[in-house]
Amino acid sequence: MTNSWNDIKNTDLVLIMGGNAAEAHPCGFKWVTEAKANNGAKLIVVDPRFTRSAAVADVYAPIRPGTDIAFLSGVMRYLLANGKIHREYVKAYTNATYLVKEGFKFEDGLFAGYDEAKKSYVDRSSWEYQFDEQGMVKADDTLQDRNCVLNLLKVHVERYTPEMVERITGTPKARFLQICEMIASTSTGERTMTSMYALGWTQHTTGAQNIRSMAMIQLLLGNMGMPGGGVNALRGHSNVQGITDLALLSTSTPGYLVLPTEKEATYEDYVKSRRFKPLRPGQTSFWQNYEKFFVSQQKSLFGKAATKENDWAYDYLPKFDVSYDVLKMVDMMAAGQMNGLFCQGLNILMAAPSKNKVAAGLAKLKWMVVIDPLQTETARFWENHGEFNPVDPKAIQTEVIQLPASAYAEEEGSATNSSRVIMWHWKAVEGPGESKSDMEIMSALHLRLKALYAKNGGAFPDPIVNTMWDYKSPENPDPAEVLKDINGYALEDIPDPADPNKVLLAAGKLLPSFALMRDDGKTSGGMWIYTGVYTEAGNMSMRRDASDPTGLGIHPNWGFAWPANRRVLYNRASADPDGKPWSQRKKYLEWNGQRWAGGDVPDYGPTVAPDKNVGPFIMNQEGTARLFARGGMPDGPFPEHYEPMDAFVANPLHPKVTTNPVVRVFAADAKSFGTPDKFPIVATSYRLAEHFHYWTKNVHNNAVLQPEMFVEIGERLAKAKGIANGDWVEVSSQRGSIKAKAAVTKRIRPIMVDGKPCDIVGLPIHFGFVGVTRKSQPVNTLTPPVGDVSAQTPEFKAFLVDVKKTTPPASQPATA
Amino acid sequence: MTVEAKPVSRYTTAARINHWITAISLILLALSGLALFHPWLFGLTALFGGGQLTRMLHPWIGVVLAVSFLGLFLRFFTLNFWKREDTVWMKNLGSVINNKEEGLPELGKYNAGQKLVFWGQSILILLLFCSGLVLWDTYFADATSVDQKRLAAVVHALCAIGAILIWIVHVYAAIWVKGTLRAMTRGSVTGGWAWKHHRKWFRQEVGKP
Amino acid sequence: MAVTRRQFMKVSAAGLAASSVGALGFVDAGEALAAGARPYRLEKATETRNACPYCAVACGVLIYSTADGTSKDAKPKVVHIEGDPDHPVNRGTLCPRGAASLGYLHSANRLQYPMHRKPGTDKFERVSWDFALDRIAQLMKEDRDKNFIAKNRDGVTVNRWLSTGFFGGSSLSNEAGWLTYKFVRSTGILALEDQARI
Amino acid sequence: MSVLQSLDLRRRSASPEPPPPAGKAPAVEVAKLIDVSKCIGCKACQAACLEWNQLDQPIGYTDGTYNNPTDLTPASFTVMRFTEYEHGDDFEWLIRKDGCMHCADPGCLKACPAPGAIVQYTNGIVDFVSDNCIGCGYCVKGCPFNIPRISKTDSKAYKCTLCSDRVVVGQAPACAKACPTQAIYFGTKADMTAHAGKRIEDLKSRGFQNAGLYDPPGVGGTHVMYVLHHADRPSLYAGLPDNPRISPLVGVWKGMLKPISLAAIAFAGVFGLVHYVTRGPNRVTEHDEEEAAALEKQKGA
Repeated sequence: MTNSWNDIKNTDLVLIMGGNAAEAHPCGFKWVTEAKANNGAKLIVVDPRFTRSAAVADVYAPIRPGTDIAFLSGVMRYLLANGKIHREYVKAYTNATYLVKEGFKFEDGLFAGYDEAKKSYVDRSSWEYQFDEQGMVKADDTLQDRNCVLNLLKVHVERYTPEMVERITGTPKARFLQICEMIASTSTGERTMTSMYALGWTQHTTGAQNIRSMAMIQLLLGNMGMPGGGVNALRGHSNVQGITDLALLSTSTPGYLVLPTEKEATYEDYVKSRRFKPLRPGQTSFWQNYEKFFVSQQKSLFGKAATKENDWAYDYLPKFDVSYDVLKMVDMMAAGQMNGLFCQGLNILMAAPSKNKVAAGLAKLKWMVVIDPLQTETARFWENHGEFNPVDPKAIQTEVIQLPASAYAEEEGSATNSSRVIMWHWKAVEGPGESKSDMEIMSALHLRLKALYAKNGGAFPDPIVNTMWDYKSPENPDPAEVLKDINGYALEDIPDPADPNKVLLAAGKLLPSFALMRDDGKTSGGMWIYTGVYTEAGNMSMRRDASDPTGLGIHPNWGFAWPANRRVLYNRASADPDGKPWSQRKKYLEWNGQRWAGGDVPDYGPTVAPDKNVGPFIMNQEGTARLFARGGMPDGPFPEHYEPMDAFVANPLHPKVTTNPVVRVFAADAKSFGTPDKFPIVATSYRLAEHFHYWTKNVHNNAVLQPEMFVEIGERLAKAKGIANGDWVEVSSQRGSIKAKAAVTKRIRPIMVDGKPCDIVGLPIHFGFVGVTRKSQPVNTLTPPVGDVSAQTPEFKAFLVDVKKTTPPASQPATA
Repeated sequence: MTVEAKPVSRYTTAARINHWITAISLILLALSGLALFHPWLFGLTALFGGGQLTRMLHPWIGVVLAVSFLGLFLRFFTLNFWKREDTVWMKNLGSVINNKEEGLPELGKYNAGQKLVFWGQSILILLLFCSGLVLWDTYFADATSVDQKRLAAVVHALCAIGAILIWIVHVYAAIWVKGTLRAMTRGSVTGGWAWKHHRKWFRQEVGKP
Repeated sequence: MAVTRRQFMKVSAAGLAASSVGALGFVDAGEALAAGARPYRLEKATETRNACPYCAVACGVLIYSTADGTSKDAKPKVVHIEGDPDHPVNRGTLCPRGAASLGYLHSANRLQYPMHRKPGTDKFERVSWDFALDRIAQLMKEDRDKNFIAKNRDGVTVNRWLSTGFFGGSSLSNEAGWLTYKFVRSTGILALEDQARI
Repeated sequence: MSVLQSLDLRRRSASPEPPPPAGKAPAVEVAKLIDVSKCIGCKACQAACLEWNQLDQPIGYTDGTYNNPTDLTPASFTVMRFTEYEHGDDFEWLIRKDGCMHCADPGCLKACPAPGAIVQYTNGIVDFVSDNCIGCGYCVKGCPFNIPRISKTDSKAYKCTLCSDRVVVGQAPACAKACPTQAIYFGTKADMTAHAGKRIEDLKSRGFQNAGLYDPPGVGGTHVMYVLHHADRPSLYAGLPDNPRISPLVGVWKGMLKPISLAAIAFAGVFGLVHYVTRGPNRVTEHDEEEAAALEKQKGA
């Protein structure tokens, strides 16, 4: 979230699209109801299904799964065509005026530089600004140049007329225009719109571009950095934010640093492309500090073994050739290229697409370790559960070790919520039986492996034996001590750069801010963005002062928000270039002559005066936000509508390039995609309010509230297929088939797509063959093994299926 | 010394057992039913071991009554058909009540009052049984709608009161008309009693071998 | 942090704070209990502040635990979980998952002991922690020593281990996450993922 | 002690009216306000209710709707009822939390024959006291909202208690506390009515011209009230009664029938007594015996 849960109460308009906040995040959705009840806000819900969020919406629009970019590009076209953009904001705070290289073009569904053979934009050189002699970006403040970003954008979205939007998305034109008008009403500084999305946007081959589209709309409207504005990702797991920050991700290191690639043979290779010099005069370009963050992290990881001489133990880090993300891992397992696997609280058999492929992969492993508080399908993938998991245990040679982990109530520590607020939780009781905390388990494994390597040697033992684990009790470290390790220390006295005789921070002290991090080995810090969470003043994540002096829902002394306890990102943009709030109604930060004043920590130099013309988007080299993404996205600097891999129609915009041209399809999966002649129905998967992923199917009362798998089918389709409510139906895709009970509903409304009726079915993801709910074949049996081109998030939200009436599963009675 | 007639057999042992089962269950039903009918009488549940047991036992006793009464009904219904003399008897009911029985027609085994008791209880017990089933939630809660149950409750209560009133008449008559009770205890009545109250029947009985 | 039991009456509605509901106030529980038909069942419970384990709203929860019986060494047990009314995001509210989260802690499907499934068998067998941990360390070392890639085809030092993967949890604490990162990355595993993408 | 937290009795089933508590301020009535227009049907209230009351509701099956459990049960004091309401091009998903309404004039209490099995506190809460319940199911017949359920295991009636145990110590009912969107409010009835007014104003401004408060006068008002977008048609919401009142049959049954019946029985008894005293027993005379003997002789001869 760029803003926070509480901040939603400040909004005037909520757009829930690509998510279902009421259902997946009811307590966060509270702030939508607050905005509605106390701020007169309106709620728009755009979703293939009339969801529980839609139940309390002012306006609902149906949409075909996987067509959000078409809808959002249509909104951009509407805003640009009708002059409904926040012109001053757009000019000052985005790259709208910047000139793009002449060679940039978009034709027949492809941007410049596409390599057909490699299925990739190998040459992205034209996706770049024009630079002057000083290396600064050229701009046209009059917005007349046809190559300026705003004009290129206008041309790009021109094709997304309301008629075209209706043709692609199935959203009735009148409803679409009504929504455009409502969105346009927030293009003044007086009113803001907030966008709430989740997996409904990310789980597509165009996932990242879905979100970019919304970010662009919010920039055009001037809603970024504003109270009640922003683009707000509603994250899933309780600490998925923290774990993402901590980079349990194949190509990252903590704090949004990146692992080196094998093209970066030396440390110098690695850092030279990450010095991020400003591209406009006087800009902050905060990533210039990259090296400080990286070196401090290496000191936390490897301690004294990381020295200037060995390039801060650069070679201790693995270098990647390709991304070893979830989909790649599953593909490798299925190809027999993996021997061992750990599943720590992640039920991969349910969570990755194409369950049959995952199961085949698990069966090819030599060993698997499952660390979990609960029984999972993954741990028991080898167990025969009749029709629900028809396997022969004798044929599966995988050795499986299950380690019992304790749960949240049985351990203490911090977690980071979707608003980026780090909060401490305290232990209530001991875990059951012999369960141990994840910290204890990780410590035990590390220390045993370390001892083996120390004693017997082996392949490159250095990083293992040198990993810092000097906690007071290494077998079971105190969480507070580990949080301090993440926060970072001054390893030596840190001199004041302005006065070498002055010491800013004495050796051994906790760092109060990442501003003190150094690239000379004088500081440690596992993750720079969390620095400040544990200072000499104490553990900030334990703070429980709920006061909110401004009434804007900032709660500055509750926990600690990264970075630097900032609650709304880009908040400098809430004031105009002169430092005055865009409107008194939306006052958040203002320049008081000496400094930036307000209830939040400025996302900006706190004493940098407005006349310095420093842009509010300080992480970017330009200081402005990017309507044009430069080379940052693999599938183009502007979003473009591509059909899901299971394409229901040929792309109406460019039938020759129907699906995303840079999508990664593994050789083994070439035949894994369905076509509408065999699978004429569009399916989407989703979550229910009553369940959380694959956990709560183990919880009695949640099973009471939703006991059994079903498939939501619109009345038109049900009638055509002779399916009545409660009938058993078989849902099949190119990847496999499952059985589910029919839930015939008016909430999936018939739509027309490119001149043909489009039926949609919805499948909840929660049910499996382990748990106290009724057994079911996992829904991911049906989903395609392909991911977003940017983030490799699987395309769970749009795929093709067929449904037909069938008999109940053998071991399940037809009715109660 | 007056000459006394031999006692006349009025009820077989089986009939008497049948009657007394019916009588006892009816009394128990009345007590338990009234206990649940009016809060003043809730204390009667103590006789049955408390409210829960009262609630549980009442319908089962009802089943006993229904079966038992069916026995009585089959035994006696042919004797309870209405006759012309019953109409005459009814017209002289005032005299009957005033113990002035001169000039009444000779009667068979039952007089009109007894017949009315018989048919009244037959109808009411049938209604009580049916409405009781509707109210017997332990087994039949889902068989009927709440509105049907409400109607059944009213019918059950009304019929029960009717049955209790008839029962009072029945019992009082047995107390009032001396010599009656022994028909149900010893199974026989005196000849005089038979002569006085059911002369036609007496004539038939005397004529038997 | 266990704090003493405290009674509150925050309906938690920001808009309703000024109404008399907020003034319901505290009450002498003893008196109330004497009068009440139903005893308030958290009277002797210990309250611990925690966060709901499920989604990233991270609602504050109050975990009520109590020792069974009066024995001093009886193991405390969680008896109830409710929203933390002081928490600025959830204000004491919980969704159906959070409200029922006691059932997660007490689920019959909680793992209690290390278990081992030998290849080709159809059951898990209970093993000791020492057996399990040693076995895992041994399996890791065998595979790593055999398949570790120190240099790629171009001779660049890459120091990676690709034949073992690690799916990390996304409901771990940050501290557990950092230890996981340290443990996994130090081995050279590149295939390290969590729930963020899926 | 706050007056809201009073558990003084106003009424007790099958019992005379208790006297007003001496020396105490008049009770303030509480109410739960369910704002249907804010309800997202997430069932947090159901979960919180199951948890707080430690109910053991068995796991069922899906019936192809979101209604689970499909009905109230002895172990589910509240359920969400989902209605798909299509009108013209528009569609609404009406979601109503069903459960005890805590009527000011409770039909269950009126019907209950067991003294003290159902009580009404002065704050308006209608509560079932299991110890006194005999499981007769009369409350089911008395209730105009079809709420109480009889347990098959212990044959006692169960329904929402409005968390009287929480209210008495100053806490909101579990459902109200949990409700993520504050579609469930709890407070004094006066405050809840006033708050409903504001909500109705907001709904009218959003085009729901018939928005209104459901506090049906037929049962004397309720201590659980609804804000409805279509207050002109409560029955749209999964059959919420348009004009609930205690069934006239129950009125007859639990009203005049009781005194009339007892009077009739008493009258019959008294009549018999008077008759016996004034008219005396009907005895067989010696003459009758002689006649009988004569006849016997004649026949026997």
